[in-house]
Amino acid sequence: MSELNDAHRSPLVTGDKTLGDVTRDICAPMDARPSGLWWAAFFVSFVALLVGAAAVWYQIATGIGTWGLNKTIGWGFDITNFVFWVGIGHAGTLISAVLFLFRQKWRTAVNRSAEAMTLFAVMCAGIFPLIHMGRTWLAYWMVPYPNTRGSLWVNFKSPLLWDVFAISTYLAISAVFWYVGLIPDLATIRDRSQPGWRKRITSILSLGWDGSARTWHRYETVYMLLAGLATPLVFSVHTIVSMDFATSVIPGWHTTIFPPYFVAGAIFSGLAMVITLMIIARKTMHLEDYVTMKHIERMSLLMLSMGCIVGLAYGTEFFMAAYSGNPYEQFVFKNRALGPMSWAYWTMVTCNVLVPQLLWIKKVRTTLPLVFVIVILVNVGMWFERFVIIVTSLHRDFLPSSWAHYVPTTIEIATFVGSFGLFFTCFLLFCRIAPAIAIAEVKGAAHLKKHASTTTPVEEQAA
Amino acid sequence: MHRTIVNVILLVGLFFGLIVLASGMSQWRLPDNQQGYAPEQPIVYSHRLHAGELGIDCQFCHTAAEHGRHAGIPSTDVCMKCHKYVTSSFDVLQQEIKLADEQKRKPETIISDELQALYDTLGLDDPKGPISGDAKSIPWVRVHNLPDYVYFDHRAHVAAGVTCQKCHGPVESMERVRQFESLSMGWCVNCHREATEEGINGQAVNASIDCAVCHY
Amino acid sequence: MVRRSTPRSIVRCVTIERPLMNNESHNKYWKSLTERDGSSPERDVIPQDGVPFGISRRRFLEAAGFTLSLATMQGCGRTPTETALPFVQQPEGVIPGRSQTYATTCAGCSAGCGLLVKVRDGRPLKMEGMPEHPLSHGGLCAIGQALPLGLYDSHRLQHPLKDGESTEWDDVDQAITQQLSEIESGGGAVRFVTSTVTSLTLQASIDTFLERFADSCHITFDAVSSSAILDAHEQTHGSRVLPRYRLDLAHVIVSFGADFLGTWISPVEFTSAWRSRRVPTAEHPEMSYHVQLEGRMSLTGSNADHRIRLSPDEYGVVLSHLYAKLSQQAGESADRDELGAAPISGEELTALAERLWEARGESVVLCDSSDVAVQILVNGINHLLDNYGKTLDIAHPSRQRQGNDSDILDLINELKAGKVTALFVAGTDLTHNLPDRDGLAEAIGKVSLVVSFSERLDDVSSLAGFVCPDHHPLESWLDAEPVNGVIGLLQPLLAPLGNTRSVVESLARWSGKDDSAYDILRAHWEQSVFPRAESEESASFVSFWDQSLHDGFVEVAPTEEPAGEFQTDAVSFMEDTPAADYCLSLYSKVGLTDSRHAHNPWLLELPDPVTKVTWDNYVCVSPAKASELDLTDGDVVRIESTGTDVVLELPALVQPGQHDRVLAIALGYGVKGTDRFADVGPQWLEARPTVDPGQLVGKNAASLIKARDGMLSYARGNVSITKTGKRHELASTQEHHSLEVPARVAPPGAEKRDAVQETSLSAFAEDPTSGTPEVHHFGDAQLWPEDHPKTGYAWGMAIDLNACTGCSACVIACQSENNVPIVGKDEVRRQREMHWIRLDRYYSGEGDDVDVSHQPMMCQHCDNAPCETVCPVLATVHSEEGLNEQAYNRCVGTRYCANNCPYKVRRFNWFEYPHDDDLQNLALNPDVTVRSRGVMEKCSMCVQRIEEGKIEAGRLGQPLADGQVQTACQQSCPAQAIVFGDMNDPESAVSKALENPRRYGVLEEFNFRPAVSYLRMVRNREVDEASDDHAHDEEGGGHV
Amino acid sequence: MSDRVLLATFEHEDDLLAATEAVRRKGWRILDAFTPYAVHGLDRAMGLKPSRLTWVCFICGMTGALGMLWFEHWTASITWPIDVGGKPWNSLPSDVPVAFEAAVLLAGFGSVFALFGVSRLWPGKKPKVVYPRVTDDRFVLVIDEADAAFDVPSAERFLQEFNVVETAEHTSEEGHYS
Repeated sequence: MSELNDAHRSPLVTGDKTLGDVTRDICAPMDARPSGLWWAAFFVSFVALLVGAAAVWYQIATGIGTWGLNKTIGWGFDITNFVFWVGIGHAGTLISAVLFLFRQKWRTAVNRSAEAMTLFAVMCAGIFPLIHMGRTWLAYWMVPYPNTRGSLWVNFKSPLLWDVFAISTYLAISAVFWYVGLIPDLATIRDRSQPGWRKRITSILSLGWDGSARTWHRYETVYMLLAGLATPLVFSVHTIVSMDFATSVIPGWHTTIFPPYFVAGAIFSGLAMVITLMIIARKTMHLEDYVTMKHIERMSLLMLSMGCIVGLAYGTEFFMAAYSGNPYEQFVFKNRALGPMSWAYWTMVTCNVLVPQLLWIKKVRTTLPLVFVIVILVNVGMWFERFVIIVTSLHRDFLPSSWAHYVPTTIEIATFVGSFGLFFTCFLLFCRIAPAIAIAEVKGAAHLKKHASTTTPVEEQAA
Repeated sequence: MHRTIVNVILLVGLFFGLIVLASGMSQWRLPDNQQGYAPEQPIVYSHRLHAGELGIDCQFCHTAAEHGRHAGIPSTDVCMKCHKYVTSSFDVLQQEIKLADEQKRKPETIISDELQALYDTLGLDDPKGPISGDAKSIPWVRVHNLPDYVYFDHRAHVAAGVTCQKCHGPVESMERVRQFESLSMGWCVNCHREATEEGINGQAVNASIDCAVCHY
Repeated sequence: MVRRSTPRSIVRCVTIERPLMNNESHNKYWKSLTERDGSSPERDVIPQDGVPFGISRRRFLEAAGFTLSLATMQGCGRTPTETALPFVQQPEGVIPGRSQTYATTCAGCSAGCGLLVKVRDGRPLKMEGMPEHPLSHGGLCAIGQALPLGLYDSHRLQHPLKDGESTEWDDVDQAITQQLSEIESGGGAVRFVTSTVTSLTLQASIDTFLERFADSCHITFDAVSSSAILDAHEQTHGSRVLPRYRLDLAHVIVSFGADFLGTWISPVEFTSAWRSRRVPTAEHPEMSYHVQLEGRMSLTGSNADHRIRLSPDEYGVVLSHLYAKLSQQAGESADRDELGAAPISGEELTALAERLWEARGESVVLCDSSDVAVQILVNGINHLLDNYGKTLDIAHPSRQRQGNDSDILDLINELKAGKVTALFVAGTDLTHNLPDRDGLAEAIGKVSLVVSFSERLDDVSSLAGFVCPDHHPLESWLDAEPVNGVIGLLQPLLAPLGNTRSVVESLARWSGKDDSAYDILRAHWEQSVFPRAESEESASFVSFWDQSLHDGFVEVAPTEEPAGEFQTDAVSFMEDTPAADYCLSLYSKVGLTDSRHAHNPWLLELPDPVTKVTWDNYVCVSPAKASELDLTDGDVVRIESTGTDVVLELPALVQPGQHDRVLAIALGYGVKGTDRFADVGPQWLEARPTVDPGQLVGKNAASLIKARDGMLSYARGNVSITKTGKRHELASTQEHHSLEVPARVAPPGAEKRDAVQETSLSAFAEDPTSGTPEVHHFGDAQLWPEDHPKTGYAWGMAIDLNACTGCSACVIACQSENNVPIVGKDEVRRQREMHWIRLDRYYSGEGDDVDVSHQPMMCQHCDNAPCETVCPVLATVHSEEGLNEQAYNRCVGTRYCANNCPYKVRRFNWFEYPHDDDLQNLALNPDVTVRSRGVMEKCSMCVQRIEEGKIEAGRLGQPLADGQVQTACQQSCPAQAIVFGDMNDPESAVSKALENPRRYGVLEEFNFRPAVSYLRMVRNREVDEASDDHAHDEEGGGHV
Repeated sequence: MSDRVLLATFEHEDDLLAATEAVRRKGWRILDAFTPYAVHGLDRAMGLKPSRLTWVCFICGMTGALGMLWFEHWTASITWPIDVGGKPWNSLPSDVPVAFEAAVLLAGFGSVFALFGVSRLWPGKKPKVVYPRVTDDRFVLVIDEADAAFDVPSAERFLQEFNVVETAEHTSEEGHYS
């Protein structure tokens, strides 16, 4: 059936590779010394990480007052960044799990790095709810543990608590999903590398994998199960994140459309980020044969559709407001488009709805630089979407007397930059120490030419 | 073969380890739990003697417990109500008087060390003398000390008929006062729950467990 | 982490074990019984060591119990050792941790309101109004509320100063007595300047002190004087008196610029009197009619039924016209042809005149002009209206303003001529409050003996050879007769914190007597007050004294005042002077008045009731003028007094409702030493100082006061204003000033929010529920009533918007009761002020004549509270008694609750707000946790008072009576606008208020079920006049 | 039983699949096969029964969901009912999200650890590599030499037609091949 699938499609892996080639090509970046480009990238992102760390330290030591928040606007950059990163985290699982369920073989090119990206993005996301607390050091009070307070548990009615569970579950499951997928490849690396630290580490992490068909059989089942679990999880997580707002009373937050709207947005931004990374990885790590234009195009189309859904959501919000007859609701949306923060709103609309429409044109979605520009813009736009929802709704709510304005401080900006630092530092390291593409899956999915492979390194040693 | 033996040994070891751990945990106290705290006091004052043997009522000295939030540490002149005359333990005084009769002389005042300490802080040469204005106060060490954000009011509890011992334990049997209960929030709350359910010596009470009862 | 709140723990431990003073001195504060042994409070408390503050503070801490041992507890190990120092001898009646209330008299200003002081273990903590008091009727203004911070002020002088060096009283006394005796023998002019002295005893001792000298006189100088009124009465009635205005008897009040609800003479007294006629009921839809003609937008103007914008320099003309019209009504002939055109329309004048004439004998015309001629016209009008003896009482006149401008101007001339040998200054910062400061300072330099009694090193004290610091009013024995026949007593509530001495005592020393203030006071009462006693039960002086001391005041027979017949010929019409380009009006800010309280951070951070600006004074400019000069809030402008070199640079503030020719600047700012507030509030990377380097809090505008023909005039022409291009950002607590949402984003049909609902009297008369906006109510059904039955108490509050004047006394009352921190200008600028109760001020209406409404807004304690649902850790939940509880120690600070609060009344501790001033920390209320960084806080409906009330009732086995528990804001509201109580008790005041047809709840339609209700505002108007104030009107966009 | 096994190494998954089919039809006992990636259809060729791990997943998930639901109900309305914004003590809707997350968490971890358990995978386990390139590009079929009829040369000959790369005989330790 996989034949049927691929018969009338351009090959997933180009440049007639044998199984051995696949192994060698994908492991090449790990064997080779990092390129200057890598070092540069790593340096930049690590510096950013340090800046962020300093900002966070200062903020925790001094107080939330070091952020531009006030009595009216209790959330600004912090939760905006949180939602932004969670959103990005979504595409990873989506690509690897959902596409897996739909037997979309082309996913094999990207799923490994997409999963890794999920992991790192969720890490970045997790930081913000933590540090946004006035008393971070008491964050553990969010966990319902037996205590000497009588016992005083937690408030399961609070969406924020749902968040805690959703995010941590999501992080854990994605990690497991990623690791399970990695095991056979670790075994491959183990067997092809000379005795040394890498062999030692991989032989521990590969759990003594020996490629037995019986294990493969069970493995497939479990992988399928995980995919099945992860898929609803992806949707649940952003649904719950959206409930932070949807269940509140603030006009502009209190909207039933949020769950689907947020999920679509999340996938949208996630895809954008995946493409961004893949384009970079493809260039820097010479994986053109594995990440083909076909992949890029497929994902661009997916992104285009998501962009349209998001656009629809924006429109619907206004319709709902107008239709509801709720003056506060109507005001908030009018204020979004025309009020003091309209610039943010229009940035969002431009980047998320207008720009992606270019992808209808095949020429555009097959020219890498253009695609790259577009995905970057989408990333920006999706950040602004969260900013608009959070800040513009808060800054003008029910009583005009308490209307306020919001300007981020250097500390906030530094923290935001730091989160990118963390993300890219992790990702660059990942590219170095783990196969960026799922070797076993590519082998399984791609149809390779039948001929004896040239000798592999292992044999050379033997000889 | 030998591996299984090793495993068995390991398991047994683990099992005993757990038992030891469990028994140890009962001794553990969470941070800020001062249960059993019994600091040394500047004057060796025995509640066992006064409240226990002599059966002096708690509120004879801790007068404020009934009227105020704080039971209060009695002002030093309260001690002098008795210790103007009682300068040492009863039998020591008796002996002196007997001796004095035999020797046909006025019995001289014998002062025990603890009481001497009391008189010294008050700057008294003669126990019967008046207390001077600039007498120093005794730096007692606090035993029961709730966090700053907890408001406990003795009035309410005394009025409701809660016995002192309910929270302070058998003080009348303590040589040196120690914190008897954990005084943790859970401990308070549970007592309030019980009180509301069962009432206090027959009387129904509403011991609320609203936050604002203690925290404001 | 709340454990880290040492300040409170300091204070709390103080309360546990030990009051401030040792027990002997304690007796001094004891009520009559123990006081008879009458040794002076000071004697055994004044530290004898000469070292300035260090020692006495150490004494303080020592006295304050185990502060230090507690501070070491910071590290908070397993078993922190805390020592507890009991009394050596228990003072009678003192129960650890329980507060006693003492009756005394407020000396915040000369109004002399009754004061109840809560003293906790020897520390005065909370100032409350005295309900029985005949003037204040239980009200107390912001200044009175803020007294504790003035008391616990580390900048008060701790020792007398001789040539700037702190020294001992003996040296000072010796030196001064020697010089005095020289003057006595050698002759020389002795001048004694004080602010208005309402104290009989002080007056007496000043007189006796001055007797010795051939050439001596006592000059009364008020920073903001009403001299003109007194002078006017001298001319019209032959006696220089200030009438007692009986607004409670006035049905029509016409005020020319007199801010009688805010700062004028006796605001608290006037507010409660004014309020007594402002509450229409369905049965009797009547209320007084209040017209305000003024240049700037004053608090009083913002509460007027009809407000006419009139520049102060036009009062005379308008009054002349009014006088003419009324004399016509009265049938007296007054030839009008000598009158120029009136700056206000004839119809308005006629309407005004008619209103007044109808209410003859029940009306009053007030004016704050410092122009005698104008005041004479006012007297004339009041005479025509036959108000004297009714709404104006000159038989029992007020003593609250006695300042005499011509005297002080003469003194200045004397000083400049070097004719003065000895100058004594008490109760006023002479040089700060007068124009030409430097010239005056130089002149004072010529005086050989300058003695200041100032509490702190203010401007004049820095020029004085001797500074003999007076006690803080809460430390001293004194009395006050604000109104002839009402005498209040001041008793010390704690031993003096420093080595200070009351003025009467100092004067006695220098006259060779060494009586204590207590003796002097008592003696004076025995011989001159006791004889006036009317009540027969006080047969003996002792019982009279004890009773008065217990009550805090006594009503005695008034002394006869020679009030002559009205001299009509004194009245002369005023010419319509050619209008100057600008009229500068210098006013005193509500909650600050003169420089006296400029060191009180509570008051400095109190938003101005109208402008909502904190920590600064500024030039108010009308919107039209602002656009003409291209000014926005914060643009620094230069005010020049033409013809002189007096220049003042201040930020501008656009003030709706202000007269276009008027510029208004608040006095009492730019006080020496206020640079101390530079780093008040949190210090961090982007923090900006509250006071710019080298600057003070605001600028002193006294230099612009114009002295002309024996008058200090606070409204003047000959000024020019120019834009400098510099900016000085103002910290305002409100960004948007209208209930109307900005036009371009206003959804049709909902241009105006109905948080404040109002109606007109005529509409109200027809339909008491008029003014209710048409909103779609979603019903107020409880979905799960059985889950949360409120069977016991159900605490609730009702606020009458018709009574509330916006005076902001409640804000400080709450701040003092609930340990609300001072955050500093930068934090306010960042919209992070911490006040639990916020006074929302909204402008409404079109064009230049705007209406103002004030709305106190605090936690509404919603039964369906949105904040509670979203807290992940159950830090804010609902109590069985309907309170929205906030457990600080549980809060982790997600701020989700604040976001989800529709009223935005939650306050977050963005930083660890500084509490490092050990002395100031003694003002903290031990019954309330001091919140640490990162926790949310908000109005608790004074739950500590509720608990105290319930517990005490339980102890006494009595039910908790209605009104037994009063919230801080309610207790001292001068307008009694706030009612609090148990909504489950049908008889309670609050339940009654809830049945009022004017009742409504803010954002009720969302079914939050707030426990706080508001009573709709009624303006005494015809319907059409108020039409544009109705909710849901179509013309929106009047965003000012 | 005998402890000798025959290892047949292939270069392509199709050969392996065919060989497996044939060998099984011949009635020889296939002990296991080793492949660098999951070869589709191999389980059918080897005649493996569908895995029961799905049940583990289901049970864990249920435990998570029900357990959490009960816990939420217990804390919110039994041990300490607290009035939160006038909401009912026990409001099921607000319990759903957390319950769902708990279900997913338990199900996920449950099945993964079950997999490690039944497949005997643990950190640091010494892998038995039947053929060096089996995790790279070689496919190995392991046939039991149990029954008497089995003789190696004929078997090798038989496998030739599935272009086997090489064959080898091994002596397996006890229970080595499951």
